Amino acid sequence: MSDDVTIMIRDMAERVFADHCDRQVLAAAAVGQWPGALWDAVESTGLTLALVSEEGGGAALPIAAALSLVDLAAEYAAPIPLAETMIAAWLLDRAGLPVPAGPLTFASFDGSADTLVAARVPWGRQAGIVALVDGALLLLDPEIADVAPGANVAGEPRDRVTIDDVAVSGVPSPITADDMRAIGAAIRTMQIAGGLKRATDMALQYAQDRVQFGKSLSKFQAIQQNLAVLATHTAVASMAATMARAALATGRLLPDVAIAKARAGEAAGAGAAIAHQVHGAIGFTLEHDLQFLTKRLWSWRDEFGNEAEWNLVYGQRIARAGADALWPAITAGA
Amino acid sequence: MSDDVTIMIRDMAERVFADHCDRQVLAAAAVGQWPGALWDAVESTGLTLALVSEEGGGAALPIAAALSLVDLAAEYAAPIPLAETMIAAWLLDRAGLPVPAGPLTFASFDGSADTLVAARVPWGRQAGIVALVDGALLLLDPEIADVAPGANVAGEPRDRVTIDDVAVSGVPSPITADDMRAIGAAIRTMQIAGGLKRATDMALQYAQDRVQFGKSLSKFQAIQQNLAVLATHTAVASMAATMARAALATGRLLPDVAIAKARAGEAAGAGAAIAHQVHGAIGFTLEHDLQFLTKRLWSWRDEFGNEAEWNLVYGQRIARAGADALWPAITAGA
Amino acid sequence: MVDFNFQQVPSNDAMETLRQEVRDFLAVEIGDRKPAERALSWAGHDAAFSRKVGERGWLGMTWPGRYCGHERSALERYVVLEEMLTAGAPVSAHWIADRQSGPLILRVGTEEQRQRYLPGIARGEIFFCAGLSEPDTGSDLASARTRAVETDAGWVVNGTKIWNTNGHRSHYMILFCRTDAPSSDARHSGFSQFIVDMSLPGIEVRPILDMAGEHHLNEIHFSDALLPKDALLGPKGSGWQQVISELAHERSGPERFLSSFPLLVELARALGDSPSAHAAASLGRLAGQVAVLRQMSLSVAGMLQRGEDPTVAAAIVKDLGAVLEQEVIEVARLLVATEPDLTGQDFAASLATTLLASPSFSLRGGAREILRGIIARGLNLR
Amino acid sequence: MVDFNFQQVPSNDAMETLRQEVRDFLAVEIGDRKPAERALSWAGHDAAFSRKVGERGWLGMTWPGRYCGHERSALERYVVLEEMLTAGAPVSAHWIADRQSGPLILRVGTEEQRQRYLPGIARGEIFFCAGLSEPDTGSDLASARTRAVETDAGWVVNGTKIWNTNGHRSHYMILFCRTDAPSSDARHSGFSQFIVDMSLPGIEVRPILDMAGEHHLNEIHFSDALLPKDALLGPKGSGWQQVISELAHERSGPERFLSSFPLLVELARALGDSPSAHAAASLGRLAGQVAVLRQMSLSVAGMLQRGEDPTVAAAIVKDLGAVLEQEVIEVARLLVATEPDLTGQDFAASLATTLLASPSFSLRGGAREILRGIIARGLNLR
Repeated sequence: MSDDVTIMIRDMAERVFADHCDRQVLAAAAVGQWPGALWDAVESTGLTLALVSEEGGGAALPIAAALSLVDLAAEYAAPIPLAETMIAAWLLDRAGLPVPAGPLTFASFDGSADTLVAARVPWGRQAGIVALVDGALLLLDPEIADVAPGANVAGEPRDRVTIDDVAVSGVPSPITADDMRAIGAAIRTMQIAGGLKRATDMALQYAQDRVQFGKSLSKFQAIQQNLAVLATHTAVASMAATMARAALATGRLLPDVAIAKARAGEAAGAGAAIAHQVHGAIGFTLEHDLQFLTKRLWSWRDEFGNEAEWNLVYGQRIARAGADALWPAITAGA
Repeated sequence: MSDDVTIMIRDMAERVFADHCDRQVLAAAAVGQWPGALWDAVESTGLTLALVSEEGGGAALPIAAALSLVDLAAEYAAPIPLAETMIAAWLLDRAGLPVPAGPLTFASFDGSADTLVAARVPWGRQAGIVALVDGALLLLDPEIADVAPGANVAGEPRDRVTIDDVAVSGVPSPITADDMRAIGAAIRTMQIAGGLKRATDMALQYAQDRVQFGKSLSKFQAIQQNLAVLATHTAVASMAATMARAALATGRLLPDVAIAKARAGEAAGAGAAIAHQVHGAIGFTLEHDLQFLTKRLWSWRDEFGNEAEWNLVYGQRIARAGADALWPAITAGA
Repeated sequence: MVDFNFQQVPSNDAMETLRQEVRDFLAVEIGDRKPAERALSWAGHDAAFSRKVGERGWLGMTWPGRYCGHERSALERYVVLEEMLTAGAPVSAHWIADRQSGPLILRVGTEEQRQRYLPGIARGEIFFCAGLSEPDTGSDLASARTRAVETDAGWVVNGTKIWNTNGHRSHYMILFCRTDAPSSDARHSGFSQFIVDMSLPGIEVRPILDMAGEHHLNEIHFSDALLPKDALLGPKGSGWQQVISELAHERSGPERFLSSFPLLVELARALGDSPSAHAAASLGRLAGQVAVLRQMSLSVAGMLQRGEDPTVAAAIVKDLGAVLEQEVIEVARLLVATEPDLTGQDFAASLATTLLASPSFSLRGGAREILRGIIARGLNLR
Repeated sequence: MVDFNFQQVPSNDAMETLRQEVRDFLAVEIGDRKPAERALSWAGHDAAFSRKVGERGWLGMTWPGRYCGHERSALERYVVLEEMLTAGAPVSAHWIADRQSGPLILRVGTEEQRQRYLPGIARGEIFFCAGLSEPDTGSDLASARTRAVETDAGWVVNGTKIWNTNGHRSHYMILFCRTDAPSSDARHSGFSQFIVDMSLPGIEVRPILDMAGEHHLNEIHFSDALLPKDALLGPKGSGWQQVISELAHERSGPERFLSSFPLLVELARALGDSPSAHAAASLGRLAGQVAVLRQMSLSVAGMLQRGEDPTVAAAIVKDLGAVLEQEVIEVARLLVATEPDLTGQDFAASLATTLLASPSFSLRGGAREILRGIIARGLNLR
């Protein structure tokens, strides 16, 4: 049943992305323009509330099915906070808070008693911010937030948000700051899988279309071997995304999210490099679509923790458990 | 002039190695048999004393020329302590001590006041040991040394030597224990270069001779690309060996020996893996000569410090000097 | 379009109960094995151990009960395999029979052949080897020249096989050879396979020592060896198809990425419970690679269970696995500054054993270029 | 047999004095450049800077004095290049003229051409670009279709060049194009090169923005552009040989492994003077790779100085260099947990700039497979 739901919502979403994520929209978004038409189309499908309970006004879809949209949006490099909105709405709903319309994002705030800061908040300037402050969860009043715009190398907004501590109060949060970071890592893992899949498809297509020395690039053994390795990275990222989705669904985030983000992050860099190698000079230009994907891969692999951070988290767990617990830990997913 | 000397002594040595380093000799040595005929033939050329002064009975050859024999011996996997003997003789001579006939080796001893130990001494059981003990250099009396035999994975003797501290006395040493380790690292670097060169030659020959799917292996693009990478590793190791030789010649061991051993060590493992890949199953057998070389490469890269150790030595130097001194340090070789 | 469809395979109670049984069994049977022995991985040969595994019902696990199989799922079989491999159990004696020969006989053998061989395999009493490669074939199996000629008395075999594992201690061989000349348009035609009793006259087994000096491999010469008529396995001329589908199975198991797992365990032991951040992250990285690859490999087992073609997915697992197995060695040796030493302490000995086996990691199941060629074919590039 | 003959090139007083002069000059001229600007490496364009470099005598360094060259050695020139590159100096304006176009004119140009162009190049006043690739050529330059037809008035050029660097801010182009049909047995025949005044009518320069959004590249259209008779460079029909020998030179310089050196400096700065053991070892590893590769690259310069053919050795340096340039990024980003950010702090901005340039590292001077093919040819494999 869950598979049917997945296919249905993916079809629905894919039509919207295919209609709206053209080169012009992506190029404009990369220099800071909000893709309003795309957002409106996505929101009108109701998919942004897929994880929200029916009482909360949502579709209450199974997590694994709903989050399969995250990969898909990444395949189209959709420049909107779809994953962030789905997660933020889910957090609000689980905490018993109402879910507003419009784009949402989430962030954990840190700092002194006076001033709390969240760095590199995705779409902090456009989205309602579901904030974790001192163990409390709340939807931030935009009036009290000071937003300094920033961006990742793909031009996706990553803003610095500052608030006055005394001004906020929320409900006790069911999740911790560590959980929030792991949830962020999980969605970036899924995005990497989607981005790599599309970059691989593009490289395959290019190699088949492009003729050199009288034959298609794809007929050169060295290129075939490179493409096989690229596909292998994509397969790893895809498996990692599946693991990350399953971890969100069970609610037991570690260790699988740590494993998944680290593996996907490594695949992202290696895969992006091969995709560019296969494309040659054309892939290096602003007018080619490959750069929309590879810049995102280079950003996503570092956001919410790079490979070193998550490898360390997992490595310390298994070191503490001891050598003879290593294999049991792997089979238990613990 | 130095080039002429190099060519002359290499020719002389190569005849000896070619005559004596056959499969039987190498196989017997790998299970602990001393290749007496090979040793005698090498010693009779006088090359073991190449670095000893004329007053000391040696040939007083330039260091770079004399040590070019180290690579060459490694190409033939010559199972004798030629490099160790040359260096040990040179150490004795520089310290004003007489140089005995027969194989020599060198080791730095450590331990408590009562018992001093040197682990994994090359050919400790067969060779006279030039020992560094408490800042003093001496030729160890074999009567007072307790030798526990050991071996590296190529079957080259690496013995544990224990002595009674009070029983020894020597002359003040011109070199420290750190120097001795760096000298050892330098000769292993040269050996790696020679071993990789021969392994590469063997892979090239095999790829040209072996026919599959109706054509020579060397005509498959994927194999060509692998062989190109193998040759590249060999070129790096060869450059590293040249740097190590130059460092011994100037007497300024660091940082070049640290750089060279680390680079050669990395090339050794990567190169050995490709040589085996190209050879396929045949290279995995005891009756094929490739294993004489690859087992040595796997041993030599770890002896006298692996890549991690020497990278750390160099890295700490440049970190202490600061970012803006990085490039000046590289151009000054400092 | 790239779509390899690796699905996560959830575990179930049957699998986890079985897992615990295997662990308990191994604790008793090989609890005292040293790390260097465990590092031999599936090269460790112990006929008595194999019989005990058979007694427990862990051979021929998926086969029908009428052949003394145990009618369990491919995933339960997977559990047994991975537990054996990660513990470094000596599975070599029964390995080929259980993994390749038995399933092949079950699929294409006559009823009489099934009755004759499968029960013994499932009991861990009959061991098989394979006769595929020849001195001049390399990866090009279709150039094999060993030939079986049909006579009134039976099949007369002449030729030489090489890189045969365990021929000197196996009861039977599945022999791949020519029975007809290739047709002009298909050089893959004209091959057949036979079940060869290794005790027959005219079969000479000569040892090939591997670079560690161990005897696992052989060169096997057939000189007018006479096989009975009923030695033919499956229809005459179907040898190529049999081997190709067998190779796909051979590439899919957990043995394709777990060869150096015992060394990883020793690495964790050597690092202790509070390693440096770098050592911990390196350990986490390797263990994470194992964890993801295991999911992918389980997914392949799931495809087999559903009767899907796992060729490309299996090649991906194998290619990644060979890289990982190699990487474990390189990471381990730099984190623990110990020279590899066959007669040394646990870590040094485990490192040396794994290192000397390492060239075989990228050989077994196909050289790297071949595997990547299979993946490329799955991408419709060739 | 493998024998690449990389020899160590000892430094000398002239080189070290010169090195200090260059460092003093750069401290004054670009001392205040930010890390992100330095990370642009040889893509940084600054015509005023280039003129100052010319004034110092550091362009056309090896050329004869009669063309305003400075008659210095290839190794002294190497010193200037490596100092400029590691400091992240903006060398782009004069780069191609000094490295490719000038030496080519010196080698094959007429005396009049030499007199007309070389002094201006050496003064840092005349900038060149190159017209090689075409939309359909890729690595297969011999499929170029741009054509120059000889008429009484001169050469009439039609066609399109792509991936041209700096065409929009260069005075001249060295244009590679067809002047005759290929002979039936040699598709490399029938090409010639021309010196093209970029201000002539019929030449349209259209920008191509790179993925960082910067304008360095162009597509250039020739529509009946009329070149004077004396624009022909070297004998008609010798274009292919000219380009091939030029490409060998182009692969040999320190720009082939130093592109990400400015990021390595920022990495060292970010790590400080007492990094963790892992960070120190990683830094030492990268710096050691630079040090060895520099020796190899210097060795290639020595071959050039002695008039030897450096093709294979240069391909090795370039292949290793492209890997190293990429590796610096990957190591740096994991040691300093900072997201790449074009508008961020020094390290983050340097990382972002280098990252966005990184796909070009394995393009410039030949794709990886091509380089490895050249090495394979040097090994007599093809």
